[in-house]
Amino acid sequence: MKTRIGVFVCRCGNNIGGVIDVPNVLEDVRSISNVVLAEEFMYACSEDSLSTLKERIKEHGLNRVVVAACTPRTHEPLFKRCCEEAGLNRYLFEFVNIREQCAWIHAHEKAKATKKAAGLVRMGVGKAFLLKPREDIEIDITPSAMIIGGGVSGITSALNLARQGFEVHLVERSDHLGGVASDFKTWFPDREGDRKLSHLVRSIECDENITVYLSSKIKDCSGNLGAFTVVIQDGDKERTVVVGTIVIATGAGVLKPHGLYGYGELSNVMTQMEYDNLSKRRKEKYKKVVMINCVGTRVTERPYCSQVCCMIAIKNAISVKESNPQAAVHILHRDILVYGTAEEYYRYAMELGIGFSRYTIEAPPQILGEGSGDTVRYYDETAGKDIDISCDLVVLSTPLVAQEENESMAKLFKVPISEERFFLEAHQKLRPVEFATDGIYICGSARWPVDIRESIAQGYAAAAKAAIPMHRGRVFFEAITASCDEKNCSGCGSCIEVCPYNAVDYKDLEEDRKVVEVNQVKCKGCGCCVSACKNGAMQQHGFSDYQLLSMIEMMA
Amino acid sequence: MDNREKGVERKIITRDDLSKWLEKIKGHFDLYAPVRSTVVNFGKIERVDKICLDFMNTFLPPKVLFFPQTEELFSYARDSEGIEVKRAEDLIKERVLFGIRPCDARALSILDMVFGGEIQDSHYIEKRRNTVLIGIGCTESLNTCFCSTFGIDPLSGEGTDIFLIDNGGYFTIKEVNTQRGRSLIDLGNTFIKTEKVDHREEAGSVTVPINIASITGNMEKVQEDFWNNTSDPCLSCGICTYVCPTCHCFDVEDEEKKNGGVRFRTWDFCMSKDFARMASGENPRISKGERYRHRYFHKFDYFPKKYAVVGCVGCGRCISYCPVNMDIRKVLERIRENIQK
Amino acid sequence: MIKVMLQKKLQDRVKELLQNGTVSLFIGYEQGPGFVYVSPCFVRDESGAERLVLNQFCSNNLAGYIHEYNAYNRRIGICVKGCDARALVELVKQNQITREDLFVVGVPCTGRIDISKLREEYGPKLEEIKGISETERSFLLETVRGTKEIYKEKIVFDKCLSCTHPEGFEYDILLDELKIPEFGSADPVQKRVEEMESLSTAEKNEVWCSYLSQCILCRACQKACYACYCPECIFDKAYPRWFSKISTTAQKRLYHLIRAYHLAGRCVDCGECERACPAGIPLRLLNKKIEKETKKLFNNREAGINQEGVLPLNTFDIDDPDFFL
Amino acid sequence: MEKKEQRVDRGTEQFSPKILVFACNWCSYAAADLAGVSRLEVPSDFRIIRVMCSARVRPEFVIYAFSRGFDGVFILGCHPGECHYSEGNYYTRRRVLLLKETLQFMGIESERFQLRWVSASEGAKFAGTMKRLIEGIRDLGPRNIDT
Repeated sequence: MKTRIGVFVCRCGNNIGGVIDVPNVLEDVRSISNVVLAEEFMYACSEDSLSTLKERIKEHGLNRVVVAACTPRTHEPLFKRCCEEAGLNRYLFEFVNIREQCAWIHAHEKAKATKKAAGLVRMGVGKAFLLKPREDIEIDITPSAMIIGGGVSGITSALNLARQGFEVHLVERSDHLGGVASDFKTWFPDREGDRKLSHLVRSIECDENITVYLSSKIKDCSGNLGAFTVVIQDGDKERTVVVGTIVIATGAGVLKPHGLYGYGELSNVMTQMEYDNLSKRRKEKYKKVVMINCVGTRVTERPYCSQVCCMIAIKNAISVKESNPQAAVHILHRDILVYGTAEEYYRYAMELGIGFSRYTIEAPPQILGEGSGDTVRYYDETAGKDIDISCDLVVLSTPLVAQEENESMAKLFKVPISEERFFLEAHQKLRPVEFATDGIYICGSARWPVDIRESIAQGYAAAAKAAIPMHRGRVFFEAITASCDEKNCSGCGSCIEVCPYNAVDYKDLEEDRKVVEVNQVKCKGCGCCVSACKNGAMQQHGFSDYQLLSMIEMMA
Repeated sequence: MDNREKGVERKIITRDDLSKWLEKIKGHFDLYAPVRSTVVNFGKIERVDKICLDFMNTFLPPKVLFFPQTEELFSYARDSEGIEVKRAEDLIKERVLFGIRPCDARALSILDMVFGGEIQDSHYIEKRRNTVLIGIGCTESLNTCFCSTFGIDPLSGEGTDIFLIDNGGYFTIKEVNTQRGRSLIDLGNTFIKTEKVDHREEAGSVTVPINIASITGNMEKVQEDFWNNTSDPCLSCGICTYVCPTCHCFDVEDEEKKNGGVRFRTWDFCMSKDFARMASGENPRISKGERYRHRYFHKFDYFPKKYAVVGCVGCGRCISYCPVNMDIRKVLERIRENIQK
Repeated sequence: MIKVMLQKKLQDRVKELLQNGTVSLFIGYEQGPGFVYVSPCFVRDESGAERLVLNQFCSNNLAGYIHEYNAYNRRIGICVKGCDARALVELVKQNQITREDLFVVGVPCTGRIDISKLREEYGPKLEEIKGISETERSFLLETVRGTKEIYKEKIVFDKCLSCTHPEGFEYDILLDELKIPEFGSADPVQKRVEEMESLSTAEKNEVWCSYLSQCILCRACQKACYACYCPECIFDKAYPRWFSKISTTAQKRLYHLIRAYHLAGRCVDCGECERACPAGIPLRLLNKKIEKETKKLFNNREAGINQEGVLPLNTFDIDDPDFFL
Repeated sequence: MEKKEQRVDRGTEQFSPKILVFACNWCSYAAADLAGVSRLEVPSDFRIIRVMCSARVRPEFVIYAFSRGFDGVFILGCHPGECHYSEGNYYTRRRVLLLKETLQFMGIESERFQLRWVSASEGAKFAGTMKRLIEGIRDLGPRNIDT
């Protein structure tokens, strides 16, 4: 059957269309043999474009489809499904990235961007021509989940999954559940705390679907969605469990601002968390409290806003003021970030008489005093002069920071982390609690500093996402595995040596010749073995030598 | 031994004058002559003093100049209107090939039958027509030479336009066979003298002929396993074919470029496993023995049947360059023995 | 005439091996087109054993034939010099043959004669040479014009000057004690590699272009190599077409680069590629360069020396050099 | 039959090299996307081929690309230890290093063939790296493909 390729170029409104001369690209593409149709869409991912696409496939008898639009990392599944709905095997679809990797990065040279886009589409066509139909690889899923981190987010996830009937393994490195939240006296915004947390912890302890591993760490993880093999280490003991999905809820740490504002040197300078913990254990009556926000954050080495500290400061300021209305409470800040309903509490704090003053990063406040701080001096921009506030307590609002273990965890689970060392989800908007790696999910402050409300919401979200494949009971993997052409295999065994998954092994042929065979379930499609094979007997589906060479050839 | 006749009147040119003559020729024609690098080969001459005169024979035969290893046949361009084909430009400027040996001159006449017979191969013919051949006789031979087997006289200029014989300090102009040759001689009039010289008329060492009379026409009688056993040491490389002055098989390949491409023909060799492989994957000559048999049949059976001439000229290149020292003479002898059995 | 005795010994042993069915094929050497030209010889029955010769001209590495004949023969007998045994070690390591399928006859070697060097030393009329014997330092060539003595190190192959044998390789028979010959000078190829390295990139390019201009893509270098055993070579594939016969410098460079790269860690430095090349291209240069780099960068040992170990590109070290990043 | 292609931009007189980039799906391809999302400016002289892991890039691709007249070939992969497939990039590192040396030995500047680690979050690093590497190729000038 003749190969009939249809090419569809998306304008993505002005995103692509504003830089790339789409008709020009189409004109160029039409001259390639086997391209029977080249069309443009305003938004290829819109509902009506997709139905047009389906019609075109049927109408023109297309047996290969190339869509040039955004990045395959987000939209490829959508178009693949669309092809499938039109009766075309999903593997006969090829995605070309002309938005992120062309229009957006080359917006400054439009003519060249157009030329490049045409070239990229050519490459896509070159590969599409050689695509072969495949079926997804099906794997059964173990109906159990592992939650790493026993904070609020992890507990929420664990409870939720357990209540859906899944076996849950909850691993916590400390000796108690609750995480950072257990340090707080009250939670924002309703300022209840303890009670709720102990309720959650009790629920965990009572749930027979949940096994809790305290003082434990993850030592090793292998496998994939459906069957991860995780080794849990508790002191000298090691336990291996097989789970279908994993939720990372390791939370964040709190910055201890040593060297800043006399922290660690002056006895009455502490962090918000330490104050919260202190006030939880005993009633302190401070009369003159100064809080300094943005300590160690929004600075060069930590440029992000931790998002929760302003609210914690306000919460604690209110609780000081409420327990002792005579107390003078001052919050020195750079900007106040209280989004959503928290704004109410900000107003309430002002009504209570809590002072809010802005300081600048160029002239940060100074704490004066020996042994303990008695005065905070800051430069007031409005007044245009230094102002002294006397104090008997200085509370520093420090940001949540990524856990030190994140780097080693990222390596263990093969998931990415951001420059700030927080875990990086698959897509901030489209796949917020998932990783690009199937079967591993993320929630809470491990992803980004969030307050308890969001931690809980994300805990639910991650649980819901993790439950989807487990409810289905089976998962389909993209069949981009490697396989060996027995006829050409020399049996040298290079592929066996390089395979990270032990997926390749010898197989005896009748004619007294040794060749190799790839276990399609174990193979994860990295292609290490393909590059090690000298004569190309080993090939990776969807990334074969022929396909990639054809792309190079189309570019040359 | 001394075979020189005393005092015969001959046209001669001294070594120094030869350079001057060639320099003059170079002014009118593209000049090709043997040049030495890692090996001696025919090359286009930019400087006459680069010409190598003390060579036995070149590594690659002169066929490279008429039937190059890679030759563009045509190029094509595709646009939305259709496909436009452009024939490769052929040699227009006339050229002179200096230093061809008698065996190679015979080989060219064999190639003429192939490319200029029933099917006229314009690429070859054009080049052939525009090339004047200056031959040099062999006063010495290599132990691999066996041209006399095929009735080739190492001191005869058959098939050349001009034929010289190297006499050490000077060259004798033994033959001027064509009008084109005469006009080249005219260019060198001032350098060519007629003198009474001691003239050498025979090769210094005569090449040893082998008896092939009973072979051609009887090849079919050779048993199959003879070929399998004889071909054992063969590595299936392409050396013997590529250095053979009469081998002329080629493959046609397209080099695709953006919206078009070029069609080339390239030398191919019958000892290659893929030589006879068809598009379907079927391969009639899958074993080395079958391929080896084909190679000998082509030269000593198909050729005589079709063109009434053996497709070998006894230049001995395939013997000298074979990495496993296979000897065509030895094989022919064994074939004869096998036929007689 | 120790050599003649060895030759006779070899013939007798091979006769025996074929007679009692130990091997069904024996690969050795026989006389080619002249005394100094030796061809590989395939002996299938006892009567053929008489064709076998053994002298200082027997230079081919016969291990290259094993993959081709392995499938059709129960057990192959093969005659190897110490250096060729390295190829056998590698073939076993690379799973191309099991040691039990081979019957290895080790033959002593005091350096093999490089015909092109001999031609320079002796002159072109090599057919005059009718016999050879040797002393400690020289080869004595018996010619029609009497005996001529030539120092060994002047005419042996470059590779012989730095002879290396595999460690602990078990021969089935040793015709005589295997000794590593010693010569006064070292293998010049190391120096040539260094000379090449010292050139600028443009100069290197120029040198290679001049070499490549002589290359006729006959691929004898590949066919002569013991390590070329893939059922279908990447260069022969029609789909995808990595390589075409179009003889441009670019194609030739691609061919030689890929060939050398595929040999990384597998080249036993038998020099067959260079010996086979009809155009006289110094191919060992490239192989040696790669061997040198794998040694320097990845601490890899030369191929074929020990029977354990993984190819350098099939493994890694977390602390591999990353200066180039 | 082989001519040096004129690839000089008439307007700016700047040489536009032909560069092939292999980027691994998990890190550097995502970084390229991020560079786009962040609207960073990158010179347009390269084309990316997405592979699942940098270890999928067989060295023969690089050699092939050079034989087809590319001026540069870059491979981008995950940082050591961060490979989605645990160890693919370690193999890549070895292969690249050896090939770089071999190319250099055969007269192809090893600077034309580069390996860099770019993680998914390093959009800016992607842009900066590409800019620098492409600049490097521009400085080297076009490759004469018939030599």
